[in-house]
Amino acid sequence: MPKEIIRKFEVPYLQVLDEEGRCDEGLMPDLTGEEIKELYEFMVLVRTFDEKAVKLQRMGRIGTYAPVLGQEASQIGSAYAMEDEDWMFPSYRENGSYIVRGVPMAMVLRYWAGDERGCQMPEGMNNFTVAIPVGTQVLHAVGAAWAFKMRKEKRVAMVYFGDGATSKGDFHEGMNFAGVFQIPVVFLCQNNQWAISVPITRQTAAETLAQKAIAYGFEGVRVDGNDVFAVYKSTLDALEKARAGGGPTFIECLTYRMGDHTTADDASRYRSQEEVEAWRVKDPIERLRKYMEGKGLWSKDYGAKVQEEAEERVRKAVEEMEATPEPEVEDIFRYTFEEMPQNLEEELQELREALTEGRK
Amino acid sequence: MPKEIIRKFEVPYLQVLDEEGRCDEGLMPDLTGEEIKELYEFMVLVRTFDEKAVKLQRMGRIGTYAPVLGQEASQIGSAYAMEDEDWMFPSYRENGSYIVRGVPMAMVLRYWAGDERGCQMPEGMNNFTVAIPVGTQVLHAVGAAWAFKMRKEKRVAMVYFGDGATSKGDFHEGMNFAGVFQIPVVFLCQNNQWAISVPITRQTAAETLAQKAIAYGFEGVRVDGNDVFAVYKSTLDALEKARAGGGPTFIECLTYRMGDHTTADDASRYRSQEEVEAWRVKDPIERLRKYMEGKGLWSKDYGAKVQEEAEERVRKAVEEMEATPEPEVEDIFRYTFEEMPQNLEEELQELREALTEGRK
Amino acid sequence: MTKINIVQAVNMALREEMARDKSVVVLGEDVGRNGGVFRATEGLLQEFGEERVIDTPLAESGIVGISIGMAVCGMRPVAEIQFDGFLYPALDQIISHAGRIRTRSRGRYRVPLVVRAPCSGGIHAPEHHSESPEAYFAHTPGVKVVMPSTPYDTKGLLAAAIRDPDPVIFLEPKKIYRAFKEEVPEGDYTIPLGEAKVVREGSALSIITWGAMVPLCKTVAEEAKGKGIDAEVIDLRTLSPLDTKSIKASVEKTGRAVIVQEAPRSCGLGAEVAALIGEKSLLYLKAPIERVAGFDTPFPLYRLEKYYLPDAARVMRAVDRVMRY
Amino acid sequence: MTKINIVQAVNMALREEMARDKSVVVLGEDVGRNGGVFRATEGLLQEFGEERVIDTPLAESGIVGISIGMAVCGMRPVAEIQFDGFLYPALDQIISHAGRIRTRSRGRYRVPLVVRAPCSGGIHAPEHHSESPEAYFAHTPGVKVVMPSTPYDTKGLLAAAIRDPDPVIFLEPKKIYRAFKEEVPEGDYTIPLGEAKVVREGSALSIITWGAMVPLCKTVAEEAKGKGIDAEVIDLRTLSPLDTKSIKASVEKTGRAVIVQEAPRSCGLGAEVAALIGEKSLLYLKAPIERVAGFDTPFPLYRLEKYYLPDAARVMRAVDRVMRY
Ligand SMILES: Cc1ncc(C[n+]2csc(CCOP(=O)(O)OP(=O)(O)O)c2C)c(N)n1
Ligand SMILES: Cc1ncc(C[n+]2csc(CCOP(=O)(O)OP(=O)(O)O)c2C)c(N)n1
Ligand SMILES: [Mg+2]
Ligand SMILES: [Mg+2]
Repeated sequence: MPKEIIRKFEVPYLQVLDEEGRCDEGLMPDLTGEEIKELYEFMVLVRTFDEKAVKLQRMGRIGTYAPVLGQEASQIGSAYAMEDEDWMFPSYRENGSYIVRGVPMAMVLRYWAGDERGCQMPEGMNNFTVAIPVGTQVLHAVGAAWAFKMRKEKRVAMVYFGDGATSKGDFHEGMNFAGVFQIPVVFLCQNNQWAISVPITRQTAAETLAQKAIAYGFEGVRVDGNDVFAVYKSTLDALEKARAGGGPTFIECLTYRMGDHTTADDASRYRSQEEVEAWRVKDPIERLRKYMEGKGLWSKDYGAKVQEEAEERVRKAVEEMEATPEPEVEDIFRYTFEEMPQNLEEELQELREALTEGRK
Repeated sequence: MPKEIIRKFEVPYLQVLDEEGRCDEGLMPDLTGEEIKELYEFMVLVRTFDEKAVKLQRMGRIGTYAPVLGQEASQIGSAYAMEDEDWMFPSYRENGSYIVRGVPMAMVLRYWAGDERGCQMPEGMNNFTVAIPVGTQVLHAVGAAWAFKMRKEKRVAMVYFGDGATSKGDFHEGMNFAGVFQIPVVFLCQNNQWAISVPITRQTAAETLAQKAIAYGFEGVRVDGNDVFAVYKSTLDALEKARAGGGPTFIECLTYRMGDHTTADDASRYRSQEEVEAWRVKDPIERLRKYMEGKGLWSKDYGAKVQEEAEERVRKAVEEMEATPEPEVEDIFRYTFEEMPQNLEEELQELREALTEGRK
Repeated sequence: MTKINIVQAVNMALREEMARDKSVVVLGEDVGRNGGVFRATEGLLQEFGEERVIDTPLAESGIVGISIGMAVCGMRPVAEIQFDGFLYPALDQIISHAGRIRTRSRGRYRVPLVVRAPCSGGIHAPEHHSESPEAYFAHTPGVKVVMPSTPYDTKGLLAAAIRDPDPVIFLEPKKIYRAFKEEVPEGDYTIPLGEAKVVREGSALSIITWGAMVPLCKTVAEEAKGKGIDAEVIDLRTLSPLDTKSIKASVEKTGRAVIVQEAPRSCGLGAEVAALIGEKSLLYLKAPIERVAGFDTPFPLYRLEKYYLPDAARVMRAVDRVMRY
Repeated sequence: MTKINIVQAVNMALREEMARDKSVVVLGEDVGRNGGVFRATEGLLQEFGEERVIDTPLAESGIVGISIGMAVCGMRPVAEIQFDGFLYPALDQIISHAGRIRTRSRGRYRVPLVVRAPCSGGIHAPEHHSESPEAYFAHTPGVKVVMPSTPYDTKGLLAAAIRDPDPVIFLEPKKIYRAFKEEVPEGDYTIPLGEAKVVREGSALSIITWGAMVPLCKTVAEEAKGKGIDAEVIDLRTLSPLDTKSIKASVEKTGRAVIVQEAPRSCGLGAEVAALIGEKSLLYLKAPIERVAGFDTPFPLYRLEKYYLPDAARVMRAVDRVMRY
């Protein structure tokens, strides 16, 4: 049936650094050699941390852990673009972003070791707690950013989530509010192509996630999520736009989850080794390394030193985590409300008595 | 920042009959003179019914009622395109679609008169119950259509909802499933531009609702919702596509709610009379009448007869509704489960005793 | 002092709290231009502007989830959910987040949020507009639940809820929104959350209730007086955490209890009250506790509504049974 | 007969019901290729194909709402919600629709739907993976609620739930998914919904419980025997509608009751059981009923989990108190 066309839309894609480490200088963001080295060092640190965390889980020293492996460029490039006064709202996988944002690694481990103190952010650090229920944090970020806008603060909220999260109602409701009220928020979607065992083709019939932004009347972009420069540049642009009153942006980082979903998962049950290998050559760290080598920013010695320092820092973090005294039983009750109501006093009292009866 | 464009999308618009009743014959759907007259007669009937229902509410003879006024073309054109074996999932405003689908007007009134028997569809009639919680019925339609697909039946489900519903998580989740699984469902959105007092510009930053389908990887179209031919044609195409295995379609009928949101609402509190008047000239019935007059399908006599018959049918429906015996107290309990459990037996027993004590 | 009704008391509390504290914002469907479908927010948009009185898109999980984010970042949002039945899409955000963020962050983040909604039946409304969902919230850790039954209490409790550092679900019995007026002072006062009120003193039995059932129970108590039964009536007001002390004191005085709730009986708040009495005051009981409640069925459309709602007859039967025992 | 555990019993029931009735379909996140995160649906995809074992997008309201539509149109969907804590986004569809469509349509439409989810704590899981949400459902009209505690019961109850003409929320205590095996016959049997089971007969007191607390209470009962206390243990199995008769019979025999639940105490199912006993069997009570329950706090991360969960010590203290009274 012939119809009039009343609207047209486009979905853009950004890659700066290709798989061989070749850079499109025209697209290259404004980064000094020192900054590029810092990005690299963060990526090595996060990967080292991540490997260690998986091992700690295998040894029973922490609980279930959700690895970053493969997504370092997406997490680090984006977090690196943020200002301290911006707020970050993570899912459960943003261990890398947390580290870039200054959260002590010992804290991150403490969280995965089943201790709420791992989410007791140091004062002045604007990182929200881990969100386990997929997509729910999208709304919190929109609300936070709205609060900044109301108070005319030049802050932005950035919210991380995965491809799976785009199927949730809360994602939709948050995106829609952000569009209507021009909220200063950046939606940072790491499309790692899997939601546990569900591939992206089973998650949505849309060919890109970026095009979802069209439904909400604002800008959506897809970037190479294994290209730290592209991620950094897109995020920085989006943050600046938001800070300048330009409203929200949706960024789809096309990347790949190289590890299992969590340490409780076995990805070999549902995806082929070939697929994983095809992504291994797109490794975000190796790509950056090649680029840096070409620019004289990387040498074997430097590489070895960075690795060594990372291991040392992670070792210390593990030590610190494990030296943390056990949480107190009272902590179960203490933080339910600002003031403990009578019924909680009684429940705590009963528990204390049961414990002193010495049966636990 | 220069970027590569990786996807392009377009939003089409369809109008067949303009505000003056002029028809683009190239776009005209395949309808006989008799069918066009039937469409007209339904529209007159629905408007007559609607006016009566509002009056009945004012007189306290039924409860809160949600008028169709202004949306006749959207409801009737779409429902008219359906086959009997297709299923319709309405919101609360589809009194017109119900009537086209053969639901006795007395039943529709009974529902609004606070009686569940108004939703006890006659056997063999594939119309679902009224859905009050906005957007929730979208999922039911997708599930129903999926059942048809599983059983390889050539049926389609069509779901009605408003512009406001597009903000709800359930709308999003339903659209997404429909895209992924290529479900034979038609999403019929009546964008009447208001969700109670909230205008469409406050509901979404998207310039059209049709573009929302892009997020789910399937076709979305906008049609002139006051043009019964355009609505009929788009719906028919979408139904046929679905029946042929082509998956879902989203149709935005651009129309206007001429009345109050419901009889409990006073629209003059939040919108201007000018806006309402600007839409009055786009009236769907008048437009069709002009067209028919030009084609020799309408005369004053015919018009008067149609009106008279409509009034008579509505009068009878009201009579029938009011002659319905009161529902029984037991009905509160009887339909909770197929078999009444002990606790409900006891509750009913206690109620019976309280009632026989004669205090009610 | 002016005499106002409950919905006006809501309005007054909102207005005064917004004037007192810039961080208070009101948001929800139709709360701005339209002043709310019950007019609870009438005039606020004109007084405080679009930035603080926000007509939102139609999305309850969104309204509450976004309010949580605002609250974490220093605002005091008062979200209106248009009707009780539309609280359900927001349950996930309330259960999974509002009630847990303080705990999850070990006190680093807090959620000073109020979610207001009209509740309960009695106004011949459509389906889903007559729900009494308080037990869902009372079973949810980390959120407080309030349901006032008088204009004076409404204002004081809503002001307290808005100032509370934790999330409060504030349910307003719509049937009595305009049922009566009483003197409500302008200006600052609060009624502490967590305190029940003895609305009628009596010695023969304790009728424990809340919301729209309070005036009903007062009527029944007056009627019972004619029969020589001196009933005490307690309005719980705060439904979570419960004022166990007041319940205990009353039942230990009277030795008999009738609990009246509009919500479905099974696992309702009345069950908790009955269980508490059984635990704390068993030896004082001279008769089994009676619960008068809504049925364990969906709330019917309005033709049958009057049979669903606890009424004077059903409450009196329970009173009689308890007294006769 | 083979000996199998609870998760295998779930699997067997699903397999047999799917083979028996073509209208049974299984859907949820990761139920297909991956066989479910607990392997409850393992092998079903291979056996019944992609059309009947469906990996869905990540959307719980969607999964349940769509299943409702399927059920209305003649299918018998068994939806898996991956964890207890992710039932909350589906509450609106369950409360507003699953439980009401039969009533709303005066019997014209029905919803033969099963929503399965692992529930409760004890496996050192992340936040939101240790919820005991049964009371939310037990307070919801029109839905049945089941929680088995043995492999044999699991199979029979799940088969009954799938064949039931009304919606059933089927909660599986994940802590005991693999805790023990017992003989479970292949082939057709069902256990009627609505019937509790006396899992240990006794005369001194009734311990009433369900789910993962059942084995714990049996252990405590054995321990109590050493002290000369002969405890009866009742596994409710169907949590709504409750088997009031069995509860009554037991308590009227023993005169004492301890109710053990993992969910937060306030407004939990234990409150309903206590209230019922108080109403039906007050004169038989020799001591106040004790409730041992989870606390009215969010479920803690795993370091503190063992303190949250009712354990033998806490149950025994309650038993001792009730016996000493
Ligand atoms: C609401 C909800 N449903 C289900 C789960 C269980 N679950 C945890 S992660 C996950 C997949 C998430 O996929 P995605 O959003 O792509 O993020 P990724 O894990 O790939 O980073 C699922 C199903 C959950 N945490 N929350
Ligand atoms: C989930 C939910 N929230 C709120 C309401 C109250 N309400 C009834 S209709 C309506 C507006 C709906 O607007 P729209 O979807 O555009 O449909 P229309 O009424 O214009 O046909 C609202 C807010 C509701 N019924 N359901
Ligand atoms: Mg993913
Ligand atoms: Mg509308």
